[in-house]
Amino acid sequence: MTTAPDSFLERAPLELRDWAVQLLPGPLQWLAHHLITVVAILAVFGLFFAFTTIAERKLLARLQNRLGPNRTGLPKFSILPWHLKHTLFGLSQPFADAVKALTKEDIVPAAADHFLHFLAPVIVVAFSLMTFAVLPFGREYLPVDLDAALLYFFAAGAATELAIFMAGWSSRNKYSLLAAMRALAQLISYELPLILSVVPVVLVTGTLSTKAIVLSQGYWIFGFLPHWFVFTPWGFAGFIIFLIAALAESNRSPFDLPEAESELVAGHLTEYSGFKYALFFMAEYFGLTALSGLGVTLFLGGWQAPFPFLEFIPSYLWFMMKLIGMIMFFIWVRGTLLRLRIDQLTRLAWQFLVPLALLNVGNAAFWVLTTHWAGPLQLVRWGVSLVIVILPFFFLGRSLSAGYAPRTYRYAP
Amino acid sequence: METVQQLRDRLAARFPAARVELVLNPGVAAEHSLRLDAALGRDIALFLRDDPALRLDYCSNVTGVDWPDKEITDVVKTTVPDPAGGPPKIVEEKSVHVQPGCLEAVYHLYSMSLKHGPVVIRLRTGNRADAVTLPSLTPVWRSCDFQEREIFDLFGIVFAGHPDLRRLLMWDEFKDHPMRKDYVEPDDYEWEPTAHGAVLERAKAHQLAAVAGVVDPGQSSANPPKAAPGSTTPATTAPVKEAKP
Amino acid sequence: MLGSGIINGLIVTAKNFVGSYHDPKRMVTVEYPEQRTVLPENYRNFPFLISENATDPMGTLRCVACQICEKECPPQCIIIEKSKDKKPDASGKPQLYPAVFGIDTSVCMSCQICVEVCPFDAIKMDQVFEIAATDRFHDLFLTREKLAKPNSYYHQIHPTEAAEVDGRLNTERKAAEEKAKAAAAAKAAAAAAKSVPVAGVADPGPASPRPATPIQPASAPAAPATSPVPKPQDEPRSSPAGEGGPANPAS
Amino acid sequence: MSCSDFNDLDAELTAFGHPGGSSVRAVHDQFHGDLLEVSMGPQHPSTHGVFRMVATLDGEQIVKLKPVFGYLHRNHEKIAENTTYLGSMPYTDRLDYLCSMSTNWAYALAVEKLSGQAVPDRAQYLRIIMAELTRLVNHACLVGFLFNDLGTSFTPLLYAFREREKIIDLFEALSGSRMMCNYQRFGGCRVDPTPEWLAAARTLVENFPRFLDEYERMLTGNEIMLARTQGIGRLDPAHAVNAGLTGPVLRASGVDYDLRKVDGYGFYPRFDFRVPLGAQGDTYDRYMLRILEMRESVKILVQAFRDLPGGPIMDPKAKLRSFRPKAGEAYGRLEGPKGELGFYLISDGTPNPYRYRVRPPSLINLTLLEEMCLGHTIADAVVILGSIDIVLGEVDR
Amino acid sequence: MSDAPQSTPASPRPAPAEGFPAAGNISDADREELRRHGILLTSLEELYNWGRSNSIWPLQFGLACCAIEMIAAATARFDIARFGAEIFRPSPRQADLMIVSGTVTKKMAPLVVRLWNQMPEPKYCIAMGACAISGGPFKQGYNVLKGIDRLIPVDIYIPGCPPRPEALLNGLIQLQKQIKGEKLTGPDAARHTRADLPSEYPIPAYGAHDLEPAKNPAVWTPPAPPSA
Repeated sequence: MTTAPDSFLERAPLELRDWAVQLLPGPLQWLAHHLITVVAILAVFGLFFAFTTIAERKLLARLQNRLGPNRTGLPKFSILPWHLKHTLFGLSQPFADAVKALTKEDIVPAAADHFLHFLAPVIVVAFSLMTFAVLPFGREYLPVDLDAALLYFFAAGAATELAIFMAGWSSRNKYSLLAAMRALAQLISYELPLILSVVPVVLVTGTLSTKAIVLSQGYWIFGFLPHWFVFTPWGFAGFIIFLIAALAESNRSPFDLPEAESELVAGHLTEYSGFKYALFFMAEYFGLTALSGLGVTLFLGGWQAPFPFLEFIPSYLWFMMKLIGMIMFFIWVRGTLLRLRIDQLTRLAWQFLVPLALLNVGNAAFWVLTTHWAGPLQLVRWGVSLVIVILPFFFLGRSLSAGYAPRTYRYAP
Repeated sequence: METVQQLRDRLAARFPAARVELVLNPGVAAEHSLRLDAALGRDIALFLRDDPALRLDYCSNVTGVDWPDKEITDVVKTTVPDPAGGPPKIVEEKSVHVQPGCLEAVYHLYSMSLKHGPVVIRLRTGNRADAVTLPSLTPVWRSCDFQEREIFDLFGIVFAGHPDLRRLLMWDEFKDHPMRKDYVEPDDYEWEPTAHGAVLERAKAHQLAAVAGVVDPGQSSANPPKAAPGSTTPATTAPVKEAKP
Repeated sequence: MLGSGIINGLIVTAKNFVGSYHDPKRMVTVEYPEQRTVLPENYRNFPFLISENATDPMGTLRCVACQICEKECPPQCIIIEKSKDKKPDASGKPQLYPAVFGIDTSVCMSCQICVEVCPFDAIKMDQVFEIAATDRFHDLFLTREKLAKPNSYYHQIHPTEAAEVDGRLNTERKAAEEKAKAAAAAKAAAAAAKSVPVAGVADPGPASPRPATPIQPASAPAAPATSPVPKPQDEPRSSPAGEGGPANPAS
Repeated sequence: MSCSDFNDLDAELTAFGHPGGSSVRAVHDQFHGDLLEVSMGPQHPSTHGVFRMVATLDGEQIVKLKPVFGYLHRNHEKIAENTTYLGSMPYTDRLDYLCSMSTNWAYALAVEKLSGQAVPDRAQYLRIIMAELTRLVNHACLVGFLFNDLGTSFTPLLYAFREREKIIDLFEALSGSRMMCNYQRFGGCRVDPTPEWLAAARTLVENFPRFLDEYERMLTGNEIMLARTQGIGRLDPAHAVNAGLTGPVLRASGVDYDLRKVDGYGFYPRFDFRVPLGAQGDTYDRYMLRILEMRESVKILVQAFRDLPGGPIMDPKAKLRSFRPKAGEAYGRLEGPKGELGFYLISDGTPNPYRYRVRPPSLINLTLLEEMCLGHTIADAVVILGSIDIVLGEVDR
Repeated sequence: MSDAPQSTPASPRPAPAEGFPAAGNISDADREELRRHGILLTSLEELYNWGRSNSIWPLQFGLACCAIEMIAAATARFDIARFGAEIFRPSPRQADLMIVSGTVTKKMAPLVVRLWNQMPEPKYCIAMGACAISGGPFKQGYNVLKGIDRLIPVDIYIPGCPPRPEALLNGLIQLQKQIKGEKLTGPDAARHTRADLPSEYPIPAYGAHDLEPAKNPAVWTPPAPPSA
C-alpha cells in the first residue's frame, strides 16, 4: 500500500479523463465525466466480450486437441498491405461474427409477442451492463461508489434471468417455454446460495460497499501472504459456493439448462436470430464477466496485487488478470463437465449449497468473534473454522451422492 | 432341440384343428419352416413360447413376403389312339391357370433361455387384395410390434389384434404398399444422364413428354423441361399405376 | 469424496490442453488446404478410364465398351454406347471402343465394383476428391473426355496395383501376340499345304485371342488378384506422427 | 409446472419438425392437468439423425412418448431385390454407416449360408479383426454421442472421434474408403492386408486400452455422470427378452445372450473372451457395458493378430459375377455392435434375391423406448435414446 | 510445438492449387495497384462479405451417412473451426448454412424445406454427398427424393459417397469464395438482396403416392440429359 497509487500508469486513464472533462464548460463537466466512464466501460468490456468469445473457442478447441478459429484475418479493403496474407491467429473472428450477426435477417415468429420478444434482449443486456457500475476495477476506478453496492449488484443481476423468462415466454416455442421455466427455477434456487455465500464477507468486513471490501483485503500477513478472503476457511468455502452459484446464475455449463442444446435445441434462444441473438450472447458473457468480477472483488482481493513487490503493475491490470483467470476456469469447466438435470440442479442448491452457505455464515461469525485470539489460539481458530467447513461438506456431500457409485460387473459364465 | 418334423407332429397332436404344414427349404441352409393355420396362429405361437421344451421366448425377425399371382401353364398330354390304327398320337393341351398369390409373414423364433433356434413359422393370407388379415403376434412377442407395423406398411398385411397398427416408415397419407412386387414407384425420371434398361424407357417417356410440351418453336430444345414445367408435371404423374391396396 | 470425479475429469482435460501445445499425439489437426494427409494408395473416390498414352487419350482407351460395368454398377451410374467401328488397341487388335462413356458422379457410390468386374483393367478408381461444383448437371457428369487419364497417372496414384496390372497385361499381350503369330504361322502353313484360300480369314488376329482375355480374370476371383498392397509409408497415418504434426495457429 | 395458460394458444408456432407438431397443444387428460406435446425431431440435436419422438410432457416429465420412423427410409430392401447379390454389398455399408465392416459380414454370412459358400481361414480371422475394430469404432462413437446428449461441450465426443479416426485410417488404407468399406465378399475378403498394415493395427489395438483408461478417468467416476445415468431408464430382463432387444442393451439387463458365444459363427469359438453382464439395466449399465466390451474386443483382437494364419483370402470357388444361389432361403445373423444383425434372403435361382430383408437391431431395440422413458424427464429421454445406440440408416433402412 | 510444422506431404497426384481463399473478384495485385492510385476500396460490401464468409454457422442437422463425415469434419483431425464454422446451431434461426448431409427421403423433404424457410437470410445450402445431390445410389427408391435441388436452391454440390471431410472443407472454402464475390447491388446481385427472388419455398405435402408437388419448377431446371 505504499508505492503504486501515484505511479504514472496507475493514474494515466484518470488524468486523461480529467483532461478531457476540463475542456468542456462547467455545467457539462459532470455529465461528461460520467459519460466518459460509461463509454470506457462499454468499450473495454465490449472488447473484452469479443476476446472472451474467441478465447473460449480457442481454449475449448485446445482442450479438444484441435486448433480452433485461426484464419479469419481482416477484410482486404484496408490500406495496410502487410496483413493481406496474415490471419491474425483468428483473433478477428468475433468481429466477423459481429458483422454477420448485424446484417442477418431478423425473424420474429408470427405468433410471438412482438413487444416482449424485442424487449427481452434489450433488458438482458442493459441489466447485465448495469452490474458493472459497482465493480471496483482498480484503486481509483469505481464507477459508482454505492453504500449498498452488493445489494444493487444482485438486484440488477437477477433481472437478467427475468429477461430470459421473457424471451422464452414471448417466443411461443415449446422449447423456449420449457427453457423459460427452467431459467426461473434456476434463478430462484441459486440466488439464495449466491447471496448467502457473500454474506460472510459482509459480516467480516461490516460493509456492503465493494470499495471497502477490497480495501479490507489489502494487506499482507507476514508481509507476503495476501490477506485475501479466499485464504481463510470461511472465505474459501464461500468462494467455492460462489463459484458454483455464479456458474448457475450465468447459465454456464454444467448449469446451462435453459440453453440445453441436446435437450431443448437452443432453449430460450430458439426463436432469436441475427442481432437479437447476438445481444443474448453478449449479455451472457457480460453476466459471466460481472459475476467473475464480483468474485474477484469479494474473495480474490479485487485489484490488489498478490505480492508487495508486484505492486508496480497498475491495479486495473491486476483486476483484469484475475478476471481472465476466473473466466479461463469457467471455460475449462465448460470443456469438461456434463449438464445436470433440473431436479438435480435444484437439489444441489437446496440440499447442499444453501445449508453449507448458512453454516459458512456461522463460520464467519465465529471468525469475527475470535478476531482477538492470538498465538496458539490462532491455530485453534483456524482448526475450528476448518472443521466447520469440511465436516458439513463431507456429510452433506455423502447424502447428496448417496446411491450413486461406480459399479463392478460380472461376466457370463 | 427336436427337428422341425417332430415339432410339426407335436403341434398337430396338440392342435388337432389346426393345419400345420412343413415347408421344406430346398436351399443349402435347409432351414425348414412350419406354415401355421392363420386362425389358430396366436394360440400356437403362445404354445411355442411357453412350452418348456421349446421356450421360444425371443422372436428375432419378422418379415413379409409377397407372392404375386402366377400364371402357370399346364400341359396335359393325352394319348389319342389313331383311328386309322397307326401309332397313338400324343396331343398336348395347354391350359393356363392363375395360381392365386398371397402375402406371407415369416417369423424367426429363438430361445434365449435354452439358446436354440431358429424355428421358422409362416402365416399366409388368403389373397393379396381383400383377405389380407393375419393374427398379430405382438401380444405374444413384443418384438413383433414395429416389424408387423412395417409389414403392414410395406406389404399391406393387416394384423388383427395389433395394439397400434399404423404405417411405420411411410407417411400416413401414403396409399400404396411399396414392397409388393407389382408396385410402380412414382415417376421422377426427368434427369437421367446414365439411363439404361428399365430406367431408360421411363426417362425416354419423360423426354418425349417434355419435348411435346414445347409449344413455342422458338424455344431452344436445349432445356425443354424448363420450357414446359407445367405441362410435364401432369404428364409425368399420370402413368403411375396404383398397386392394389 | 464428492467432487473427486469432477476433479479427475478436469485433470484429464487439462492434460489434453497442455498436451495440445507440445504433444503431436494430442494435437491431431491437419490444416487442410495447406497441409494434407497422404492418401493411402488404396483410397478410392470416383472411377476413371485408363488410356495408354496421354497424347491421344480418346484414341487409346483400354475400354472396349463391353458394358459389363454398366450392368454391374449397383446404382447404375454408368452409361456406355458402343462404337460403330473398331480401332486397334494397344496390342494392335481392332476393338470396339466406347462412343459414349459417362459416369454420373452425383450418383456414384464409389463402391469399386466396376473396377472389380472389368476384365480389361480399363476402369480404375481415382483419388481426386476436391470436386465441389456449383452446377451438378454439367460439372458432375463426367464424359469420357473428362474420365480418360493416362496410365502414367494410374501409376502415380496406385503404384503397386498399377505395376501388377501392367505386368499382367504385358504377359497377356505377349501371349496373345505369340498365339496370334503361331496361329498365323499355322494358318499360313495350312494354307500352303492345302493351297486353298479361305475367305474371310484374311485377318487372323482378333478371333482367337479376344475371348481369352476377358474370361481369365472373370473366372478367377478378381478381388485378391488385384488386391493392392499399401505402401509402407502409408502406415504412419494411423500413428499421429504422420498427421501433420504440431500445427501453428498462426499459420 | 403445468401449462394451463397455453390453452388459448392455437396460433401456428414456429417449432421444429413435423407440421403436426408445430403448435403448442394442450393435451387434456383426466389424471394430469394440462400436458404439453413436444415433437422432438426429426431435426433435433439429440435424436442421432432424423429420428422423431413425440413426447407428451407433464411439466418436464414424460407421460407418453411415441417414436416416429421413416425419415431415412431409403428403400434398401426394395433396391436390393432389384439388383444382384453382389450389388447389395455396397448398400449394406450404408445400413449402419458407423459399422460397415460388420454389416458387410452379416450380409456375406447370410449369402454364404444361402449358397453354401466356404470361407478360408485367413478370411475368417480377417473378418473377426474387422468386426472387432468396428465394435471399437462404434462403441467409442456411441459413448461420445452419449456424453454429448448428457450435455458436455463435445469434448468426450472429440476424444472418441480422435481414436475413431485412427481406426478409420486403417480401414481406409485397407479397403479404400473411410466409412463405406465394401470389404467382404461371398467366400472371403476383398483385399489382403500387408504386414505393415497388420503391424499398425496391432499397435493401435495395444494402445487402445490407454485411451479407455483416460476416458474412464475423465468421466466414469464423474458425480454428475453417475447422477444422470444411474437408475435412469431401467429395463428388466423379462421385458427385454420379450421385446427382442439384443446386443449390449439386452446384456445390460443381465441376460446372457451374445451370438458370438451362442451361434459361434466365424471362428469366434476359437477365441477366449468374456461377455460382461449388467445388473440393473439402467443407462449407466449400458454405458459401462460398452466400455467393458471394448476391453474384451481388444483381447479378441490381440489373439486374432497373434493367430492370424496365412493362405488365401478368397475361396477359389467363389464367383464374383453371375452369382446365382440355389433356390431356397436362409437367415444369417451375427452379433453386430448394436445387437443381432440378421439378413433373411429368399433365392429363386435368379441373380437377384427374391426377398431381401434386414433384421435391424437398432429398430427393434427401440421397441421399449417409451417404457424406459416414462416417468423420467425430457433430459433423460435423450440420454436413454443415446444409450440404446441407434443409427438411423439401419432403423429406417 | 516441439518441432517445425511438418511440411505438406507431397500429394501423389497433381493437386489443384488451393491456397488461402482470396478475396472476391479483385486480385491482390489489382488492389495494390488501386491502392497506389489512392483509391481506397473501403467498400461496405467487402466488409460485409468478409464478415459473412468467415462466420458461417451451419445448421446442426444430419440426415444420414454423410452426417458422420460432417461431424468428422468438426472433430480434431479436420477441425472445421479453423474456418470459424464450428458453431453448429441446432436452431435454424441462427444458422447461415444448411449442409444437406445425406439422403433426403420424401418423408423428410418437406421438413428440410421447412427448415430452410425458417433460416434467416442470407442463407446458403451445400448438398453434401451423392444422395443429397441426386438421390445417389438410393435414387431408385420409391421414398427417395432425387436431389434436394428439386425443392430448394443449392449453392455448392459436393459429390462423393460420402465425401471425405476434406472435401466438405473444400466445399466450404468454395462457398467462402462465392460469398466473398457476392455483389450487393447491380444485375448480378446476391440472391438474398433481390426482392424478386423468394426466400421461402413452398413446402410439398404428403400425397397418396408421392409428394405434391414432387418438385419446384422455379428451382429445378434440368437440361436435357447428355445422352438424349
